[in-house]
Amino acid sequence: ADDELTINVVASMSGAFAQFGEEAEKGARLAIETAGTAGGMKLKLNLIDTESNAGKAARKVKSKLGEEGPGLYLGSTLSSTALAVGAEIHSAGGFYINGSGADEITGKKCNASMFRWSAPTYGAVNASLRPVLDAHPEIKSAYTVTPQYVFGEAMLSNTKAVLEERGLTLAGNSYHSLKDKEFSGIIAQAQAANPDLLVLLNFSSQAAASIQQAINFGLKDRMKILLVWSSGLDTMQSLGAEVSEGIYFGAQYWHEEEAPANLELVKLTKDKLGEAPTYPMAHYYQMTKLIIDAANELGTGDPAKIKAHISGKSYEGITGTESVSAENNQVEKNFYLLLGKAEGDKADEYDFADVVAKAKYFQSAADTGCKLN
Amino acid sequence: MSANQPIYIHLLLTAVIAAVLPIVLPSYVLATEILIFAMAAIGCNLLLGYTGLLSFGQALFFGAGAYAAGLLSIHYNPGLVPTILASILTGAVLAVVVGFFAIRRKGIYFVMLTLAFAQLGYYVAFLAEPITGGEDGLLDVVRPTFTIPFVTEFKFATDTSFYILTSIVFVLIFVAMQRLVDSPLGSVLKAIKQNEARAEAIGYQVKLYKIAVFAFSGAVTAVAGTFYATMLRFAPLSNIDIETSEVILFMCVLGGLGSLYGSVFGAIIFLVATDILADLWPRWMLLLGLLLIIVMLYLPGGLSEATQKAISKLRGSDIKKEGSHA
Amino acid sequence: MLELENVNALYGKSHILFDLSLKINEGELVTILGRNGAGKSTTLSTIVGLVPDVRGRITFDGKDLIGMPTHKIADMGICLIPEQRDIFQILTVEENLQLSEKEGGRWTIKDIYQLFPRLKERKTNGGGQLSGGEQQMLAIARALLNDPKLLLCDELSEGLAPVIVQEIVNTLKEIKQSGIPILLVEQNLRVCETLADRHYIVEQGKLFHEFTSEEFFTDEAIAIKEKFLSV
Amino acid sequence: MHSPLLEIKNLTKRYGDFYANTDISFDVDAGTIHGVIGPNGAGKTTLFNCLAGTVPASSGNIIFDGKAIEGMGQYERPRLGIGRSFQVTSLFSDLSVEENLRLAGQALDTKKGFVFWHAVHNSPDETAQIDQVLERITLTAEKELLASALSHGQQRLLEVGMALMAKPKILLLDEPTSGMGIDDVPAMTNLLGALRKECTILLIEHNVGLVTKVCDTVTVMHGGKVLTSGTPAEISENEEVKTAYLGEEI
Amino acid sequence: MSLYYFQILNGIGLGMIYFLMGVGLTIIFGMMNFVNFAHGVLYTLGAYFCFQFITMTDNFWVGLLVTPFAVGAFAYLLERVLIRKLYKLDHAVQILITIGVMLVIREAILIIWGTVPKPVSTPDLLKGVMVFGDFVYPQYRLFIVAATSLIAVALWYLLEKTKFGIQVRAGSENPKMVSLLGINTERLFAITFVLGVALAGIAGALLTPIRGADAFAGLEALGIAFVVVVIGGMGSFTGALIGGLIVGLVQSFTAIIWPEGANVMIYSVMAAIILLRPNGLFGRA
Ligand SMILES: Nc1ncnc2c1ncn2[C@@H]1O[C@H](COP(=O)(O)OP(=O)(O)OP(=O)(O)O)[C@@H](O)[C@H]1O
Ligand SMILES: Nc1ncnc2c1ncn2[C@@H]1O[C@H](COP(=O)(O)OP(=O)(O)OP(=O)(O)O)[C@@H](O)[C@H]1O
Ligand SMILES: [Mg+2]
Ligand SMILES: [Mg+2]
Repeated sequence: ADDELTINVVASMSGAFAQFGEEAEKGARLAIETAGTAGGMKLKLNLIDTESNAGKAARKVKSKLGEEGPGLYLGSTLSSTALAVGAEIHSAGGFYINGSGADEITGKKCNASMFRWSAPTYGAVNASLRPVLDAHPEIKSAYTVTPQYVFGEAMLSNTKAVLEERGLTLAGNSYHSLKDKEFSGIIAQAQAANPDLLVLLNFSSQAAASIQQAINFGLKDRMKILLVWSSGLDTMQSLGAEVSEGIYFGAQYWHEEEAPANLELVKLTKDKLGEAPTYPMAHYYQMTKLIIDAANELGTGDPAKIKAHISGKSYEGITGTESVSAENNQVEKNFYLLLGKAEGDKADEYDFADVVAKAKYFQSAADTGCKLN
Repeated sequence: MSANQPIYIHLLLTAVIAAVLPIVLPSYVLATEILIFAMAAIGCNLLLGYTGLLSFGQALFFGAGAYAAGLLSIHYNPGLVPTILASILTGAVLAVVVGFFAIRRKGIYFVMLTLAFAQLGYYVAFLAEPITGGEDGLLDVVRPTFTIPFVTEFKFATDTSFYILTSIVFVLIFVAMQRLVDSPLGSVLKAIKQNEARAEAIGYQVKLYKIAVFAFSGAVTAVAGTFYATMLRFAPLSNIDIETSEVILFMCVLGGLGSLYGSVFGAIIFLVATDILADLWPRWMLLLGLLLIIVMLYLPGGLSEATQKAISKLRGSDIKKEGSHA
Repeated sequence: MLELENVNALYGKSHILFDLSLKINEGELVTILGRNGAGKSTTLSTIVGLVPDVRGRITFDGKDLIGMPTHKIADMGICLIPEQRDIFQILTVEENLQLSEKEGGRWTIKDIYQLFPRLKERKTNGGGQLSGGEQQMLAIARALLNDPKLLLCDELSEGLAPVIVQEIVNTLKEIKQSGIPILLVEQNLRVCETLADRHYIVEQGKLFHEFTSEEFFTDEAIAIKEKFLSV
Repeated sequence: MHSPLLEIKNLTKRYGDFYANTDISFDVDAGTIHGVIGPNGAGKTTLFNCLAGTVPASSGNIIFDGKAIEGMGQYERPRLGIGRSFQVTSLFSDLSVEENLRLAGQALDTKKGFVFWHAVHNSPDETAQIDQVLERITLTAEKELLASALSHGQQRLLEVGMALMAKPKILLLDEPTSGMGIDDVPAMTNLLGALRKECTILLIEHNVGLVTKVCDTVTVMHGGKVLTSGTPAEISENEEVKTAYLGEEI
Repeated sequence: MSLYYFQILNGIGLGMIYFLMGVGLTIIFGMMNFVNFAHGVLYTLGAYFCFQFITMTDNFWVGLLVTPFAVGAFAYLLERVLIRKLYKLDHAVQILITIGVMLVIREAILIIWGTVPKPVSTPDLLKGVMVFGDFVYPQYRLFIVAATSLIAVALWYLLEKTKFGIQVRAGSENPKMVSLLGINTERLFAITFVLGVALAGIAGALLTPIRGADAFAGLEALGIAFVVVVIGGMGSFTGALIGGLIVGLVQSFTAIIWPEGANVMIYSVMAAIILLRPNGLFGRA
């Protein structure tokens, strides 16, 4: 109907990444229900379950585009899904924003219809590794654990660049495969290299498993540990305070951020859901809100107009001031470095960490290899 | 329904199915996916339903077809027919290799070998990231075109035209495979399923037949993979994972073993049901699991047999079955 | 000791036994004769509770057997040696024996090896690798070890060499002498004639005739044997 | 006068340390019915398995129709003219009687089984052959039935029928009457009598009456070895055979 | 201590864990000839039960000890309601139905405990590490090796040296005949199934301090368990032990040379072993 504006939310509701989808949906729903309408139209949420499978996601989005023409889409934390879905939406002329880890989205595979809210690997590594090194001048060498695919490679090369610039040595690197959950062999390699800092470049359940096992092996007493691409609150919840204490976590979002937009979000989640926002929840909320605000400002939900409007826009977001690069549609926002705290020091059940630093590091569009079309 | 009917009946029936699907379904894309998985389920049925070989590695052939077509079209774009031929060849060759090793063992060891090969394929495709795109999958797959020199070129760029193309290939493959199961080769396969030792004893080189049926199964499944990749313009790594094998197997069993129409209905019902369920409830896989249990427990012949029984009951026909409760 | 009264047995819709009545007394050896498919094996299966749908009355030592699970019936001492022998292929000969040995039973594995030296020779072999005859011996041995109070034998002599048949006949005699009643289903008339106290003839699931061993050679009996057993 | 159709020379079959067949040697003359008897576990079925290629012989030679066949695969032997039935019934139980026979016939042409482009179709010759075999094994009326629906005796006959479809030069029959009713045995006896005109038969039986009736020569096996060979009359007189196998008449 | 020796130690530690994952499967499969694709998710259930009991009682040891019984009780119910109907069916059918069971249990776990994995901390008693030269090895992993060794000995005795073991094997082949010998086969199978599943539960519980409770960990566990059992030979207890150790060592050593290829190596080793040794290293024919 003409008086309705549908926002399509792509999320992994079922399958191996269900833990993201569940939170993500809450975030999007929160934004939509709070706003109710946008640009005079009633907002409607259409949830697309990726089933944690990029092929399924692409097919479902394709079906939707076929049925309803170009529309507004957001979501997906998984690189493969975001890339595939993004290509479909672009060729149909829709609008798409996501929070995935794939640098190609605003790099080599960028296109005019596709935006990324999450900071790229470059930003994540610089914003988390540099402050750790600043805080611990005694660190002379680092060992990296890298998942062997595009995302991991990007994380690794950024890490190497920082280490090189600081004149530190890379004591070694272990790659691992998708779905591996046993890291004891790799941890033994890391032990043998005896570095001052262990940098984990994996994410999600693999990150949790590798940290947990590193700590079993007593590495926390022997070196500093940094998990660059954590999911923030839910990573810490699944590890528990005992494990996360003393560990550095890089995060796209932290609910204790004092930015006004975030205070508003925290209040909303507390009132409506009785919990603190996690990263998936928060960034789906932010992405949805971005679309709603644009529709309100434009008075239309036309994807082409929304793209043009958002590109180059600057606004107050949940991580402070966020701005969208007109060159590659990358949202430039803060990235956080957190330090896990002891159970006894927690102010409330969500207070797992202190913010050590937050910063924005972004490459120029040319450096990312993006040419918008 | 399918026992040795003349070929035009099958042509007609499958054409009707292909024509009706997009009318009753919300989108051409879903209908396309259904026909694609119907082909994959047919490939699986050749092995399990007709020969009694439970392959847990069908995803390997599906994925290989997708990569073969994807890579070929990205790098050379040779057009529709060469692309399909290449994927048939890839699927068949790969299946012969897997078959050659796997059929040396029987029972659960056979199942595990097919699974092991598929897993190997999965991790190899994952590690071969420069070629396959690894975890991100193979992006920007080009849809092959069909050129009639000096006359016209079909691009299949729209969902509708691509569906028509898929339907044509589906009908051809279905009819060819129906022919195969009704042929002398098909009769030997059924004999092998029933009593392998006896088949060998009366003079059939069972191993060769098993490899042959693997080749056909691999080829058909690879064609399905090819259409999947060209439909999405993307070949995801998940094509090769265990879940894909499971899904193909489930469609095949849901529809009914030993009936190609069953495989088609299996694909239709599975995909439509999962789409609807996934929209209703994030924990829909619980219902899927229950469905799987119920079907296997109470409709072991799958839907095709269940409907046949229901039809004959409706007709009130009293097929005499003398105490056959084996 | 065992008594069947008006027993009807059905497999699904197919009715196999019709109002069959027979009984076995203490210490008796009784045979059931009949053509292929007459229902002899079904009668035995019915007794041990392997047929799902049975009507009528079956009692053993005064206890009602219908509806009782097979293992309980076996536990009461009714021991069936089935037609297909059902040797455990994946167990060795010795394990097959160990499995069936009951503590305090009349026979021990040692006795069995004396009775069938062939089994001793093959004792570490898998059950699946035995020849047909060896399997038959093992099946009998197993039954004996299980300390039966009543033995039901289905076509013991099938596929056996004459010497072995002879040995088995001797064994059965011994068993009988030890006081265990036996219900024997046989195709081999000679075996029946040598052993039995009474004969039942079954045809198409109905009991037709009953003879004592003396009556078995009367003219009437011979005529009937010709009719139903085509000898 | 007869040239041997099948020559077995020093055939030995070992399972681990166990010798199931030791140094078996005998000839089977063309056109005869040759019985093989012996106590249970003597190694008769094992011998058949070696001849038919179901298991490979450990050593020794098998010469059939002038060709050494011990190295050939089981599937190749039917085409040379070796047909066999099994001691334990082994049919395609969910296929019709006719289909069982058709499959046995089709197997003779190596290529035919790989034809996938046209539907199954019997030539008049094939149909005639199937009908002829059906008649022989007296199952014409049961043609359309599933093999599993046959009675035990009928299944034994179908076993033989399948071996016949291959137009064998030699037929290996392993206890064709086992488990048959007393009234079915004459049917089998007649069948064997009729077959002797067409092919040589090697027959394992425990039914000594049948053996004496139909066999020209009998080989007695015992403990994996050949005890003796001779005419039925010679055999039944042989003391060694009496103690090892026949025993006293019951 | 050189890295290589250390990786041997670590490989053995891993191997014992994998043995534990595989042995329940091998008992159920080898002895009852029942293919249980739900084995992995029952392992996961063990982890969640353990988490639950620890949360309730605040005591790791209670969780560890109660879990096998709780999982066993669950297995008993499952056997009564569903599994006993499957013994007679084809392997293919068993596989598909137990995949269904796997989906149902996994989704139920997600409903009950939520989608975020649950952490369990190492018991205080075993928090420390053992020092071997330059290397440290967690005491808790040593504890696992010790505990699994004990379980292994007890199981070996039960399965190979008692009549129960023979009964179960015979029952897998021909339950009718077993009941003709006066043995209650229904009970026998139920006990075996419960035993096998309880072992999966123990594995899940023992591993929670290392892996936490993660609803999707079951598939990986199932994969490993199958590899272990197939390498060792279906139904062979010794096979499960050796199979587990082989997989552990392979994984541990690929960590030195080609860590990202661990899975490729494991599956290649498995394929190679089945091709060379048809029934696995210790499989019965
Ligand atoms: N499980 C079954 N389901 C249906 N019918 C059966 C079943 N078992 C046996 N029958 C039928 O019951 C009848 C009697 O069979 P039974 O095995 O008792 O005969 P029998 O006298 O033992 O014959 P034989 O001498 O061949 O062993 C046969 O017609 C047979 O087909
Ligand atoms: N696969 C095998 N492994 C080990 N031993 C075997 C195998 N097959 C057969 N045997 C042994 O070989 C011997 C001969 O068996 P075979 O089946 O040839 O006997 P047979 O003469 O046919 O006896 P029957 O008349 O009882 O059928 C037996 O002792 C048997 O246990
Ligand atoms: Mg009988
Ligand atoms: Mg034999």
